[in-house]
Amino acid sequence: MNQLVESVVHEHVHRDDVGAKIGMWLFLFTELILFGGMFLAYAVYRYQYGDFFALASKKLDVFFGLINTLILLTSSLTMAMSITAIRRESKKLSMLFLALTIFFALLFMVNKYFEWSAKFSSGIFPGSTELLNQPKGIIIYFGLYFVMTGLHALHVLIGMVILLVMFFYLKSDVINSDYYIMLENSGLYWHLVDIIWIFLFPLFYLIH
Amino acid sequence: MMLTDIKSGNGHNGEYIDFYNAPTKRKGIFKWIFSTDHKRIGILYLVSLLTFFSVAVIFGFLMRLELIAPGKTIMDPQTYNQIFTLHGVIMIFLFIIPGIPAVFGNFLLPLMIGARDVAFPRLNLLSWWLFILGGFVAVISLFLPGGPADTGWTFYIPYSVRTNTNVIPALMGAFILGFSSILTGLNFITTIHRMRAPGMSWFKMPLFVWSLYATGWIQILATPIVGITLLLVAIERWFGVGIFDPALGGDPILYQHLFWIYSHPAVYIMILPAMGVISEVIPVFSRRTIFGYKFIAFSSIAIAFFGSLVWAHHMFTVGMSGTAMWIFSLLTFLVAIPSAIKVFNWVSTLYKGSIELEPPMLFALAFIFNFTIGGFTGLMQGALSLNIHIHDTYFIVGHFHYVMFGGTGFGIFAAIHHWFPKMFGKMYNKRNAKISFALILGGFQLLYFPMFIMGYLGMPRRYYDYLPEFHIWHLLSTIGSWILIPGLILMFVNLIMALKKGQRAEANPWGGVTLEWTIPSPPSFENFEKIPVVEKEPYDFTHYELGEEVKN
Amino acid sequence: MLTNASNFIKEVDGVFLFILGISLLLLIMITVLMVIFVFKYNRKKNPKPRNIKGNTTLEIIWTVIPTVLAVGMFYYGWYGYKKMTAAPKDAYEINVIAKMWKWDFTYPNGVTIDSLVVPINKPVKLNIKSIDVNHSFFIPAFRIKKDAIPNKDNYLWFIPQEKGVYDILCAEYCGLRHAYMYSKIYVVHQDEFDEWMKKLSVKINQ
Amino acid sequence: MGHGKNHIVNYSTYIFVWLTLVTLTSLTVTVASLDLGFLSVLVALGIASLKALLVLLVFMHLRFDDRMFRIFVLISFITLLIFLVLTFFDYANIR
Repeated sequence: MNQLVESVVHEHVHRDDVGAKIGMWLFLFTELILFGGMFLAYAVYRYQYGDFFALASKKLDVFFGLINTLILLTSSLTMAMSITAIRRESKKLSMLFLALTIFFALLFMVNKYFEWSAKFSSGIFPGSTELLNQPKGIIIYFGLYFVMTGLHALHVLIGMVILLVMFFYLKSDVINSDYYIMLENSGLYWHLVDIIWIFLFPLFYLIH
Repeated sequence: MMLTDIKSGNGHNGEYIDFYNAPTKRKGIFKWIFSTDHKRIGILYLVSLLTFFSVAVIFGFLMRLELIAPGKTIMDPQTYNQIFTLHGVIMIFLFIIPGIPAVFGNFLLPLMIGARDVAFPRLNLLSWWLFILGGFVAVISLFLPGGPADTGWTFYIPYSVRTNTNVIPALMGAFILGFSSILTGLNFITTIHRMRAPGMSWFKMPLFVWSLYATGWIQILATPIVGITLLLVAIERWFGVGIFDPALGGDPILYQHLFWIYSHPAVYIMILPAMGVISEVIPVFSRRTIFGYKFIAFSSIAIAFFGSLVWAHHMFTVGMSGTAMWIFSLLTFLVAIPSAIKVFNWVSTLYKGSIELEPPMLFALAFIFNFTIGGFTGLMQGALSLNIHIHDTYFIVGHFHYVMFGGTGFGIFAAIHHWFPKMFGKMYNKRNAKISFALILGGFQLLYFPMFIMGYLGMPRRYYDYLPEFHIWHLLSTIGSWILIPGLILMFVNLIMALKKGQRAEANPWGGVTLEWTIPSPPSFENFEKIPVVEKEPYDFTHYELGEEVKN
Repeated sequence: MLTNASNFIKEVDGVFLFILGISLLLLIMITVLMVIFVFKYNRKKNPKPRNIKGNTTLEIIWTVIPTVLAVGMFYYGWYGYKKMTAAPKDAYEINVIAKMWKWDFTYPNGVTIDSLVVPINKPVKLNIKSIDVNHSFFIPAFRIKKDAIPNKDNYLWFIPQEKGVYDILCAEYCGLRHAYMYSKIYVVHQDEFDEWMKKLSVKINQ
Repeated sequence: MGHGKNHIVNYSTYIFVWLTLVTLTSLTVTVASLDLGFLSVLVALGIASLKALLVLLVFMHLRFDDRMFRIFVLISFITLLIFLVLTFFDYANIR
């Protein structure tokens, strides 16, 4: 009887890396569409309140946005290199790249924290009297700004946690040069977070 | 209900233990709620869905009772508004959307494609847990001060940011349920891509599998939109960010767009799997191959695609641009065509068959009838000038229930009766099943048909009270509910009795030819002792044509 | 049905009867075929089925014919709707304000009342606004409806063609007293209308 | 298909892509300071799309994976695009 359970359990966890990757991509599409809904809202309001959006976007610091863009792009690089490293059987290097990725993610969050606190201390946050006295277009711009970058930051946080777990998996050889699909999938997630930011950056910081 | 006899399947070699009795590490209820076996999860869903269904039926019954006469009958307006909201939220998010995929998809998909399980069994269990969590969150407001939401299941802005009832739990519940639905879809798509038995090419898949595939894509590509939309409403209520609140510059119509971008395709999440069920049931009881297999398969994909492009036909009276009006109207009419193709192919499948009117077949034929009426009244709403008149009236309520209850609901009942012997290894009393079918069908018509008439006469929906001229129609409708509900009760009692006292079911009681009928009822834990190799077409009934009886 | 209360009845009821006719025809065809097949090919009478896999000609026929019908239905509906949007320039304009749970009608001379009085056979244009949540202005007898949405200016127009009193209902759910957000429209002769208007303005001026 | 058999991307490829991404970023910031009117939105979104494409194809291995993945990604982006375009049929005409 135990043999039956064993064989069945084994059957259930049979490995299908391609299947796992399909699942991950499908999940990424839901994330994409989730943000897509907000991009849609952004597009509609930008169409309606274009001038106010231009006005409001001047209140954001392009420097913060630019730095964060570069940080995320670099983290994507180290993420991708971490996968190449483990596949080339250099575990140490892979761990180093992954640690760098996590470090960049942290840097992104620190930067975000300073950016948001600057906004908060100048009285701009959802529901603040300062903001409510502004024209409607500006209220909506900042509404979208906080919600979209906020949700993105939440994804960065989740990504950090996932990458941390991957780091320990790497360390304990759960992930190795033969079985690296988990790392690859985490990487896919991380790159998607990057792609979202690639669009958020010009939409909020650059377009005047 | 557990089978103790090891050999209940016929023509099966070797040791066979059905999945109920398969040895597991856990005991009692944990054997179920922590099981990653797709069959157990399917049955978990069945039980939880039917529980929610019963609750929502009770709410529906109370609504009909209130509407039996003008003025106050049994409840005050606030209660009525909350009850129709709960009825909608529970029926939509907790019964019909998960309905067939979660119960029968889970149970049957691996069996039909010759796999041992779905691609991600643990994710599958997580979906169920999310479903229960979402359901819990959605109905928790019943017990909170302020009571459940009174917004209607559509949560239209700005009312949903103004009302003082507990809207946020309902929103969060729907959000969580959305993710449960997404994970199911994701799981099924991956399963269908990766786990088909050797030889089962795309065009050898049963049509139910095709419909699950099409549904999976809608679940993945449309559900996140409503997820973010409902989340934004909640954020609007918490922080007042202005994205939807018109007082802060928000656009209530944008909310409607975002809501219906999901919620219209969701209608196809509800109906497509039911169409898949019908495509399974009809050939089996006609004992012949399905007419136009590829056309039915592709029409599922076409419905999924076109169905995603027609959402704004829910908004023809909000004052959209002229361009949007005609584009969405035209697309709406086009989506009717793949549905029509399906209906014609099903009817043609009866031609020169060898038809036996067993309970599943009765429900399937009633599905075609109801769905056709629902479809035609849908066409009426697609016509712009007519839509203006019947929008937001009981005509819509009638149409919706003809498609969702008369269609998907009957599809679910057909599926329950069709696969009950496979799931539980017992056969129900067919005569009682037929009586319950007659009551359900008759009550259904009396309950919902008057809605078309009073709708056309101008009875708006979501009304607690109404003008005296509508009395007779409401009265008839309420009487219909008194026939329908006993029918439902009889059906469920009959099935529950069958679990206890029913005769043991054979492996293949109906003479089906898809893979799930080749294994014993109920299936063993592993489903297939050896993964089958598929050579035949999915609906190969030629042995009947040659006069042979069923072979397993 | 079959009244002449407004100028849109013909289009709306016309497209309804058109689709209803086709639908009934097809529904009867489908149902009768199902019943005939079920009886004729009953297992007792017809134990041996024939496996017919399909017929491409038939598939094409029942794709093309519904497509043609559907496009026809679309056109008919769109044609009627276009008339509903084309308010004549000389239409008599009345402002409608929707609020929980009441309709306010403001006439060109500034008079505001809670029910609508209009002269017969003259185009009337209603400018519809909401000051709180969504509502929908609905006169079933005239086959017209338009949502009242905050931050949005909507309008509808019609020509009342029969004297009488008709119901105005709110069709978009708007909360507690949604079902009681109810008013009436009085369609009267031009002379009656003028006299009534005069009386009202005197009243207001007092 | 199958694990272990697909292409291992070189570090140098990644670094080259990263350099391109950084260049594009500085380009978009530079362009934003110019006043191109209506075009500025298009240019900014165009550059962003190019960057996203690079990330998708190289960092996310789409270029080296099975064709099915590219089709999937295309389907989901097209869906999103359709949602956008159809919604704008309502907005672009009336205001």
